[in-house]
Amino acid sequence: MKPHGIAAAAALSALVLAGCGSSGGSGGGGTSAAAKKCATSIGIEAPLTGPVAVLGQEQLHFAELAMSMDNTANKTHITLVQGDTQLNPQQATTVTQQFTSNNSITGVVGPAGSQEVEAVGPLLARAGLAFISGSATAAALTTGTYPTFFRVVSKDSVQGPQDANYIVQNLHPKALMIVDDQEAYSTGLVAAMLPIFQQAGIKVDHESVSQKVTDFSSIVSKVTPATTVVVLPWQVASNAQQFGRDLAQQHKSAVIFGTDGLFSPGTFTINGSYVSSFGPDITAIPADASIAATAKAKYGSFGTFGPPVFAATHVLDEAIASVCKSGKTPTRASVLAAVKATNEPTSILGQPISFTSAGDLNNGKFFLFKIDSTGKYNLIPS
Amino acid sequence: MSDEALPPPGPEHADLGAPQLAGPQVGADEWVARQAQRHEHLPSWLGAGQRAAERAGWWPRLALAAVAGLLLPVLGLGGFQLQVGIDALVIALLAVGLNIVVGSAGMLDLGYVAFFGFGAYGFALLSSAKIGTNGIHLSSVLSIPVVMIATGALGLLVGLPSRRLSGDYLAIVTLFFGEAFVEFTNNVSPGVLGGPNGIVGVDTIHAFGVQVSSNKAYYFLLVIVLVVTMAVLRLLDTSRTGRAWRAVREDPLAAAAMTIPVDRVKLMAFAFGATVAGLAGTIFAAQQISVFPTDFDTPILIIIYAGLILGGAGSIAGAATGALVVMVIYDGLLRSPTDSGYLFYGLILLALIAKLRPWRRLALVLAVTAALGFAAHAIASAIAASWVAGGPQSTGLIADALRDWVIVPANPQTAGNVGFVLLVCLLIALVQLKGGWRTILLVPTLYVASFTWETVLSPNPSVTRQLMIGAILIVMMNARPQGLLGTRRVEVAQ
Amino acid sequence: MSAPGQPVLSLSRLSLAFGGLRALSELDLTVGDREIVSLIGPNGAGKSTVFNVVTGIYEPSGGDVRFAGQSIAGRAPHVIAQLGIARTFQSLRLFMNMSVLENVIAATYGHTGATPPESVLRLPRARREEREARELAADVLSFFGQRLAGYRWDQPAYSLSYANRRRLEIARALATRPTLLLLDEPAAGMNPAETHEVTELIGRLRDERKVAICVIEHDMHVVAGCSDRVVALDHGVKIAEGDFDAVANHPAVVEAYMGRDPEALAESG
Amino acid sequence: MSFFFQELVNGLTTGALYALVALGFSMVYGVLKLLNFAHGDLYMVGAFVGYFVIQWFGGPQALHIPVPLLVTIMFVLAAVLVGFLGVAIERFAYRPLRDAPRIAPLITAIGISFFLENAALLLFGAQFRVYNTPDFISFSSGIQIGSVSIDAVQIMVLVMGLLLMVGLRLLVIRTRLGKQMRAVASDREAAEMLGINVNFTIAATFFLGSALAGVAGVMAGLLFNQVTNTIGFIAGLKAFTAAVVGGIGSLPGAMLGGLLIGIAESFITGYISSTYTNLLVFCLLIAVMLVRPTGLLGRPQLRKV
Repeated sequence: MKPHGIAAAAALSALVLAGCGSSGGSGGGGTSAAAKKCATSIGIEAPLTGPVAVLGQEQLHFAELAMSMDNTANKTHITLVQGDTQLNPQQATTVTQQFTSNNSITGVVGPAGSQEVEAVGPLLARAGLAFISGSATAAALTTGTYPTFFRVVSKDSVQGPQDANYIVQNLHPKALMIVDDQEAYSTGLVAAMLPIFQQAGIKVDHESVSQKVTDFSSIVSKVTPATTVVVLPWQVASNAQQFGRDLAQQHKSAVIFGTDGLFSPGTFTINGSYVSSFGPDITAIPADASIAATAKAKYGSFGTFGPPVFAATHVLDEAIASVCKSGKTPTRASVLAAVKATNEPTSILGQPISFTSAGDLNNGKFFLFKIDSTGKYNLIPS
Repeated sequence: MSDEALPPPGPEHADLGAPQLAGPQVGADEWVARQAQRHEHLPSWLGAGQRAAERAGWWPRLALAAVAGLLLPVLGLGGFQLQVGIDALVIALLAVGLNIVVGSAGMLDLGYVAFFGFGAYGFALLSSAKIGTNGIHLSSVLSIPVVMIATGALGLLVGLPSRRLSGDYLAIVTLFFGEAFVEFTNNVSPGVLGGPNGIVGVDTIHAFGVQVSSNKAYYFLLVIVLVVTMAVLRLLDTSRTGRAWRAVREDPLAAAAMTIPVDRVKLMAFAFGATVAGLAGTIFAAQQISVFPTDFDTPILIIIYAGLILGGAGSIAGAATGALVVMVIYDGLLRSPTDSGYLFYGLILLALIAKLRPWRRLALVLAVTAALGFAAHAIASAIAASWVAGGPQSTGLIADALRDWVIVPANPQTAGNVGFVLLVCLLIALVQLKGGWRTILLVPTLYVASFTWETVLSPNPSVTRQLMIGAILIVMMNARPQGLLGTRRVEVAQ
Repeated sequence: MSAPGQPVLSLSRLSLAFGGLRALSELDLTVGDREIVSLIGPNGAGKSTVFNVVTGIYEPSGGDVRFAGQSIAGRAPHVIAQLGIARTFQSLRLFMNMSVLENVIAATYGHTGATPPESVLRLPRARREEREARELAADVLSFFGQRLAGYRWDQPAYSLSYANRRRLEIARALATRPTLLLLDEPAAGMNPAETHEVTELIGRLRDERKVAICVIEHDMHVVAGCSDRVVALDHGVKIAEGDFDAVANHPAVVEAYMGRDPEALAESG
Repeated sequence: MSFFFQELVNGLTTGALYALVALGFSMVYGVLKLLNFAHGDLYMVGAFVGYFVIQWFGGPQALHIPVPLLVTIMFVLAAVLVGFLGVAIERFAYRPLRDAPRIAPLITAIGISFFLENAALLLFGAQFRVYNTPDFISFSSGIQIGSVSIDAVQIMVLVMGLLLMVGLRLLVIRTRLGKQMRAVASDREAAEMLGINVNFTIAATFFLGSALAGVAGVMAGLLFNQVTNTIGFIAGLKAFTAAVVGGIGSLPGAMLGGLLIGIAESFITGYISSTYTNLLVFCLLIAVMLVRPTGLLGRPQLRKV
């Protein structure tokens, strides 16, 4: 009892101590010094822990990668501030408050999820902070509601129909199964695809399974012989791999058609599957080879969530650098303006990057791959 | 559950929680003596404070806390801190509500967060464009009470099983209910509930043309709501209703034999708890101007329970304090690497001061640790520069202090991982060992701790955040199982 | 002697069966107004079961329980308690973590009616009831003299000694304003002096609190000392009834204790 | 009809896995009355151990030891390591709380769960580690009845699940340790007075329970091919559910509960819709609990007065 009382008291006073620390801790970063050294910070909002940490960590790694490369290239001193959202809007709100009240932060990468963007959009708009997402694809986000929002990926309302039409025209299924993973990203795509399938008179079996579930045998059993295509608009590639394994194990011949998240050479390797991705296979782009190599060496295998965030971070880096070059100190306003004016002739995504007034990526390309028996991703020329 | 299950009578038994007294003691005198002694084991200033607080009675204390809370923003609490404050206050409100069911009536309700969600969704539906052509934007003076009553009714419904189920069986059923709620909002009628996209564009709290929109406003609102709720619940707790709740917690069968309608009393507890959660939900939805299924998933429930039990289930003040502490640590300090650095080293130091006596030994340990550090650093740098190329990862004062002390290799990740595992093993060993060995082992442990922090923990703030909160929960529960402000209880297996 | 006036409690052909086991069969028993009836019998004779049926914990499988003229068989325990039957438990069942005072006041729930809003706003009715409850508590606690004196009121029940826990249970039972008091082994775990005290206490309860009392007790001194009438049970059947000496010497009773299982007596000392 | 049987097989397999996790959970509960929410994370650790064993012996494509041997090593190593981890946790975090209010260890367990989950994230990273079971246990090694296919791993899970349950039951009923466990479970103080080493017994229980979690983790790895630091949470939840629905503390109950949940899930998915699987399963289980308030095989709490 005796020490315990004290221990508790100790803990509490430690809080106070830390609290005092906080006042000095945050907000510093000195914009005064920035003029000379071009020192400022970028915040990243991603699910760094929790059920989809696999996405968040990959995004973080590529952001760090882009930042270090750009810092050396542009002689800037930009630092990255982590904000863990666990793909949860409430946490995203808290993180966003942390960023907006930290004066040294002049731009934000993320958040990852569309529902998070909806939660934090107003806050960032009020703070005049530019934020660029590498994975929020809901169509509703770029209707002008969030003036400081940008994304380096296309929206569901473009990708969905495009994929659906390809399936209808090239794979001619009589019946197909489409499985969403109960996340905003997935349900959005499904909503965009369904009408087209129904129009084409295809019998659609719409299933839905939580991202956390890894047992698909009972859904796979529902794949009828007539069902020749299974559409998986998922975020977790290894889940799709397991789905494919279950198909094989139950001797089902249906072809998997996946979207962005499934693009993951080495993880998703089901022979004959299709993957439509907003990111290219950066390992196949000569210009990106070095990046890919570095990433692989530093963080191991990666999927399709890293490169877009790399691009997003790069856009912010360049914006800040340009502000510095013009002799001004990077402020939120100036960075925002510079991001709006972004015009990258080329990028890690294998296409030029510039934004519409609503913040969408101009003529965002899609890349469709077919996986062969060796697990290699072959680009299907569109 | 016959006689041997009962705790043995007073003199032998009353030492639960309180320290053993030297010399023979009997009956009441012993109890009285122990009450007096409760203060003596605290440092004088703390003891004095505690005595003063106890003399003051509950409402001056509450009022004082309220004033302090209201003053904080004036003293320049803003932006992020304000947001953390709001989150913390919401959780505190929930913890206080949960305390009715868990603390007073002694039922394990693992579906509580669903009432929070129900309140939030209820408010969102009543104050957004979701229902009807252009929505019903009901005035908050109406919508909030309506939602609260509805949530209370739901509480009654969910409480019904408590008439047949008890203990962990009730817990699991309520847990199912909570999970079912998330599944429901996520999958059922996306047209209205929005599925994973939730409901956006919720009105802020508005009545008679007055809009509560700024975070400061919500902070003040929440402080007031929390304090009022606590006062109300305190008054209720000291009334016949509160006594009935506790009687049912202690022994339902005896309670029934003493004219207490057990089932009705349990249902009341559920209803009151739910109502408070509903209230919290409305404010949450209005402040976030949006609601999503993930806002009401298990992690929130865990935080609420952590707060309640850390503070001391059964004590209203405890519930609120615990929730505030947990949230300030988890949502505030641990989010910033700098602050969590201060927290990390601060906690270690204070734990040492608290646990390590006499002072000579403490000084010795610190000195030896310091020496060890500088020596190790010198040797390492002598062997190869790359071994110390990294430099401390944490920022601010700490970094400067530790520059020539802690070894940080050029590529810290792997070394850090090893250090981390080693640290955990050392800590477990520390618990096992006794006396002198423990003191000796303390030195390397301290150094490894610092090493691990500087190499891997500090550079991965978001992972470290989760690790730290986990560790803090474990340590705090071990230090004070009855919670910060809770009183130790005897538990009779019924 | 016989019960003055019409009986407070009367069990007629009361039966209770757990599956195959017949815990009580065809039991007739009456407790007259302000009468003290003792239930004796070897362990497992069904004495506590009688209490549990009367207080509504078990529902009888046959027969009837009439209290103050109305049938209470199958009523909920708290209703029966409100009608005026209070009890103590063989295995003490206090509200261990509540203070002595709270233990007693909690038992006034059934006779108070302040709704939560009233209590929170401390409206007149709530205030009045609280005041009355405190007075009642002080009254019933004072019944035990120094044993449960004021300075003990704020101690948690678990800090009390066995004897005091038994006293507190009786005090708590009295706070329900009973007309019939069921005491289940009030002297268990007490030393001779305390046991003697209990014997007097039971008498005083009847005289000063004006209640009828039915007491289960193994200690024959207590039984002899306080009973107007003694009823002996064995295997759920009434085997003897009358004043103490008659019952104590009744062959069936002797056989019940001695004959079959000698250790029964040893246990029941 | 074959569809029915296919779904049945799926359900049984998943159920058997749930049951395995639930067994350990229920065991610990039986002795300590402790809801060990960290149980699922022990399962996660077990799965990682299995993964690293595969890597150690050359990875799924290029194994340089026979598969049966590999699998055995995986199970044994996982069981032992996780078992000791469990013992350490008990000593470190739970023992000091033995006489604390029952709800205090709950928070400690949650703290441990946080800690393990994120320690794994720190040490092993977030990306999914893939077993690639089919590369060394081919589907053809399974059985094919009509259009119903049961692969080797599924069979193994079912069989081992049963064996372990029977084994445990025997251990609890027959062996000395089992007797001590039951003694401690029914009344710790009394057991101590009878000279039973309570600490040892509890430690042993934790070892067995955690070892089971470790084995279940390897199973999951073989069955679902992938491991990450977050698989523990769901598993823990299912274990808790299965254990309580089956009648907490009862080993056959845990088994039954696990199978029930597994089959319910697969049939609801198969015949109604995967969208509502969880929702309906929860409703079903609530119904079960209302009908049998102490679980399927749980002894009704007798209320002696």
